[in-house]
Amino acid sequence: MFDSSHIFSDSFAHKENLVTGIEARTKVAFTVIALVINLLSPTVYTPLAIALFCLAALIAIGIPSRLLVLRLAMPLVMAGVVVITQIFFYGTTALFIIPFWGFNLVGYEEGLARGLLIMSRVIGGVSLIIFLSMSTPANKLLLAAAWFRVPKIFIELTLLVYRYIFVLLEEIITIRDAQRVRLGYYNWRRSMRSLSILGGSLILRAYDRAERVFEAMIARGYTGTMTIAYTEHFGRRDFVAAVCLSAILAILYLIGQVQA
Amino acid sequence: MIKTEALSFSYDGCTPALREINLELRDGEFLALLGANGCGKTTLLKHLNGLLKPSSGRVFLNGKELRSYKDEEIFKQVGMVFQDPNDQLFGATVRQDVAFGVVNMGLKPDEVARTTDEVLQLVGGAGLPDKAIHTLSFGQKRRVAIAGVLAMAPKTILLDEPTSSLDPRGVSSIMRLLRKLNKESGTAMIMATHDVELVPLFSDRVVIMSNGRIITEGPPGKVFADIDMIRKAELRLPRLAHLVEVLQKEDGLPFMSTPLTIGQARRELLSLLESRSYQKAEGISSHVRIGEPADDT
Amino acid sequence: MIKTEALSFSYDGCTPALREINLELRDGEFLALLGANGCGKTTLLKHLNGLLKPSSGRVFLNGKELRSYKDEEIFKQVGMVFQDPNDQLFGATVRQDVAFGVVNMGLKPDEVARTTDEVLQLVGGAGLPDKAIHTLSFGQKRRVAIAGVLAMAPKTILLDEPTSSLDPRGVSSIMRLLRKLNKESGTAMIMATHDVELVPLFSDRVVIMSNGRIITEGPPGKVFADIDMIRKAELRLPRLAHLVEVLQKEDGLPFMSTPLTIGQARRELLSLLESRSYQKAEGISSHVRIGEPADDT
Amino acid sequence: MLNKGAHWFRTHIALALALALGLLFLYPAPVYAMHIAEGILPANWAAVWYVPAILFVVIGILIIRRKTREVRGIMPLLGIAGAAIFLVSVFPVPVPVTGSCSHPVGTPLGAILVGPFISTVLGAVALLIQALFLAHGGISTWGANIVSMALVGSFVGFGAFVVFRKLNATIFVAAFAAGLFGDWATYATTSFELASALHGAGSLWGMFGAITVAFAPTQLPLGILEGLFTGGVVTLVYQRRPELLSRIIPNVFKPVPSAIEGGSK
Ligand SMILES: Nc1ncnc2c1ncn2[C@@H]1O[C@H](COP(=O)(O)OP(=O)(O)OP(=O)(O)O)[C@@H](O)[C@H]1O
Ligand SMILES: Nc1ncnc2c1ncn2[C@@H]1O[C@H](COP(=O)(O)OP(=O)(O)OP(=O)(O)O)[C@@H](O)[C@H]1O
Ligand SMILES: [Mg+2]
Ligand SMILES: [Mg+2]
Repeated sequence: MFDSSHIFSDSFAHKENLVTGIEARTKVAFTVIALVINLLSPTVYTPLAIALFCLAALIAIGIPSRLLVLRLAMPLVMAGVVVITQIFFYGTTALFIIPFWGFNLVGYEEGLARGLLIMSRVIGGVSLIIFLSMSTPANKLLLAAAWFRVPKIFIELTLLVYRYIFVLLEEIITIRDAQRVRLGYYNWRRSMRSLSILGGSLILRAYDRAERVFEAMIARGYTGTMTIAYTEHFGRRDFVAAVCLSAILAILYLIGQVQA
Repeated sequence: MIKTEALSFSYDGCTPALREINLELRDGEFLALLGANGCGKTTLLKHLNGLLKPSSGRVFLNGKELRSYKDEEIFKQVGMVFQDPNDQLFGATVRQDVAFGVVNMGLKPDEVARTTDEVLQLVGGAGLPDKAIHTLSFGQKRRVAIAGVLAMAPKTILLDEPTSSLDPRGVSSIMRLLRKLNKESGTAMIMATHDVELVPLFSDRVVIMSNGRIITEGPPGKVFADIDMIRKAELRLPRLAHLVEVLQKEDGLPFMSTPLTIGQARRELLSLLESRSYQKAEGISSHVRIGEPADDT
Repeated sequence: MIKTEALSFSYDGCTPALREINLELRDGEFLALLGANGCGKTTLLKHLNGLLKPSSGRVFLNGKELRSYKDEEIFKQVGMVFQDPNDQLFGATVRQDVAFGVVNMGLKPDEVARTTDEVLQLVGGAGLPDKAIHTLSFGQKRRVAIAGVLAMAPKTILLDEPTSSLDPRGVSSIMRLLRKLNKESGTAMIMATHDVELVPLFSDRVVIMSNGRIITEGPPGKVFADIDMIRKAELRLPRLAHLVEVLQKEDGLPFMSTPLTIGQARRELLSLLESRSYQKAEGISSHVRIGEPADDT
Repeated sequence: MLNKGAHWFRTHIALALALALGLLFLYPAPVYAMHIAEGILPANWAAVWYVPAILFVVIGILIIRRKTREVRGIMPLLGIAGAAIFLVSVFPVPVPVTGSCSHPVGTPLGAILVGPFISTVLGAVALLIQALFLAHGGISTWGANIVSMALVGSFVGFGAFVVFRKLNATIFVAAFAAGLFGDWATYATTSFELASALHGAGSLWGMFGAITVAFAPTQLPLGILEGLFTGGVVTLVYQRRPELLSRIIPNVFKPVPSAIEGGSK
């Protein structure tokens, strides 16, 4: 995990292209509204249309499809569990029956339909989130959230957390490697011991570093809170983009209604 | 101008990290702080901008005691570049980080933007502003850290080992940047370092610490002439000085002074050769140019 | 013996950090790895003990492919000292930390204790065993980190910038320790470093990397003679070599070779002086001793 | 209702077990089973879980705001602590039998280090970053995830730690209990959240049971691992720098000073 987690989704957001060029607040608003539409959709068509739109856009700006699959895989495993529970536990119209150790397992039609709907919502929802996070740098995303009146302290905290994840990650990787070359992960018992040491060192380091960071901050005039302001300008181009995205939202919404 | 008077300090109340330090940093001066690991360099620097408070003794900034200033007033005048750029860079992007100090000083957004771009240009990071900090290389991080301090336009900058872990090219470009700032804008610098090869080239004055005390100070040429003192402080001579010392001691060759830079060494050697080789003396002496070391670091 | 064959690697699957590296580390050799920040030194070292797996190409340990070994077998033969000793020291006390690897190798408690004391003695840390890690100075931490690796008695040690942030005395004592191990126990060493002054003194062979590639390799004297190559790799010449280069180019003085150590420089200069000054020639030449640099680092 | 659920559960237990075993082998190596993915909860349930989540996060934020006035260095400290909690929650902990890896919740540990309310906020931050940039969890399910992982994990873990310390348990045992119960409580809450939203016309408790059993093979041992991990980390921090712990919970660390052998200070 550690070795691949440097592929935070937003590492792609620093390139310049059509999608990353859309102003952050617009994209945040679009994503949130689309998430609601996705969740309220009575049919599988809206979620699938959303997924199609997002994934197509991401592939168009050159995101490796392997990564998209990777991001979708984990939620889909969970959705799979849910689908199975729905098939067997929900509904009245029997679809199929499997004899199983003296029991009859009954799969229901309504359950299958509901399972598929949930599955499609997962695909649609996850696509939307990666659409947002792969095309918007974390920093812009959070400043946009600040503009939407998310508490400043929360934003400030998240920015700091985001920054120091990378610093600590580097330290963890080195400490873990240092343990490995001295056979710290030779068997399970030693692994647990080495892991505890690693976690403990991480905490101690975090404290020490926090002290030094604080010194560096007050040396540059820090008085207790950071000034967070969204400075980006909302130009004509952004207005056009916002109108287009609104139209897309309306279409996505209508797809669900018409089919129902 | 920063001055300390009988400054002492201990972290835990018993083992002293600084003992009776009397130091003066004049306006526009470039001062190098040398000493073994753990001799107290970082601790001293942190006293000069009030990050640590003396256990006894006093620190003056422009003739007034440091503790009578408000924090902001100090940090506007005295900037500090920390040893590990990862400690210092806490913004999400380069632009945000460099702007941090300026924003805190209360400048308007467009002024902030202008200053930010200017200093990034200055440190050679013009292409960086929108990069996330964690995607920078070590050398780039160092430059951004310096830019963040420069943006606040302090009259004095404290530098804690600004060249450690950098490659030679990186060292030389950072040092040239610092010297330029020092000469052109008259920014006073005090730089803690382990690099004895570098110091003579850049500093007006050298201070050597050992065990929490200042054991000697003066212009580089004078300080490095006292070999015993240098050894005592767990340091070594710059290579060229060492060579000349060996030639003097072992081979009895007469040198006028201990050379620290390549330019000085060259002059010394040429004049030695000249005095020895009568028949070619004139041909060579016309070549002798006295100047700064060229691409020396 | 470690060997790589067309080793390539990239962290994220697109930008390569290593490109087609062919390198051989012979038994008992002391090899220096030079290059700018981010050229791939650390990445290469981590491939030599299997911490990273090549994207393409192969690594051999004693003629057998590295990936056919079990982890334990590799790490018993190939030790690694990391750049930052703080990363490497995770025990609560020095003794506990040094014992970490040995305990994992399954030695009995009394053997562990004996080995621990022995290696601590060796690195000059005989008085340290019961100290808590966080009370050590930087130089002491470095020694303990090396002790922890030595305790496992590897035949090869990979060193990632073992001297950065150390004071000159610390640098010289660590380097002397390493050389002693190399000569006496025949431990092969490969050392990534930025310190061009140090390398020539200790290494049998120098490898220079740039941008993920090996651009040149050979004995120090030969490698540092190619000035353009050195500049291209963002490095610089050692001071003494630089002086001689300036004297050669600017003043047309005839030197036989580019000196890297003080001993070599001294010989060169003396023979130059000898050839020039006819009347005193004999007096000087009797002084010329050819030898290792004395207290040179 | 409960009776009916129990009956239903008995008749379906074979199925549930089969499912669970099947899934165990289907899991990709690192398991994030406890993050409820985007889109799984229907809109009304997603909204319901937001209520307690927002409540506790806001209280946490108010506490932090008050502290920023007293201790100016608290923000960088919390920022870095948050990063540490984030990373702890993606630590690959080896699971003995299956040979695969799983991940601790991390919030019980966080609660011991910074207190339960602040730990809830840090957990919320970590969950947001995971949801956005790693697609673990989601935005509409953020509230539910905050409740199960950040809130319940923090408070149950913290409670267990305090109770066990009051009972004169060693630091290791108390922290082990914190990790164990915090983890299991998180897992139970997640199962409940899933069941309540998905049971439809069927029995809530039946669905709860089925989901619990489905995830039990990985989650039960994982609780023990989390306990061991939390115990190890807290013990180590306590040995090396006891003052860091007593800063947060002054009294809990006093009663049994000799419980841990060989502190270095
Ligand atoms: N936070 C601290 N708590 C206790 N002691 C400390 C602390 N920081 C430093 N010391 C001690 O104070 C002394 C001076 O440390 P300082 O960091 O100033 O040395 P330094 O000259 O900067 O060394 P280096 O070259 O390794 O950076 C050392 O003996 C060190 O162990
Ligand atoms: N964990 C990582 N993930 C992604 N890229 C990395 C990682 N580590 C290093 N790199 C990149 O790989 C290249 C080689 O890095 P490496 O650390 O090997 O350089 P180095 O020669 O050791 O530099 P230095 O002298 O600064 O230690 C660099 O461009 C670096 O940015
Ligand atoms: Mg220091
Ligand atoms: Mg490196």
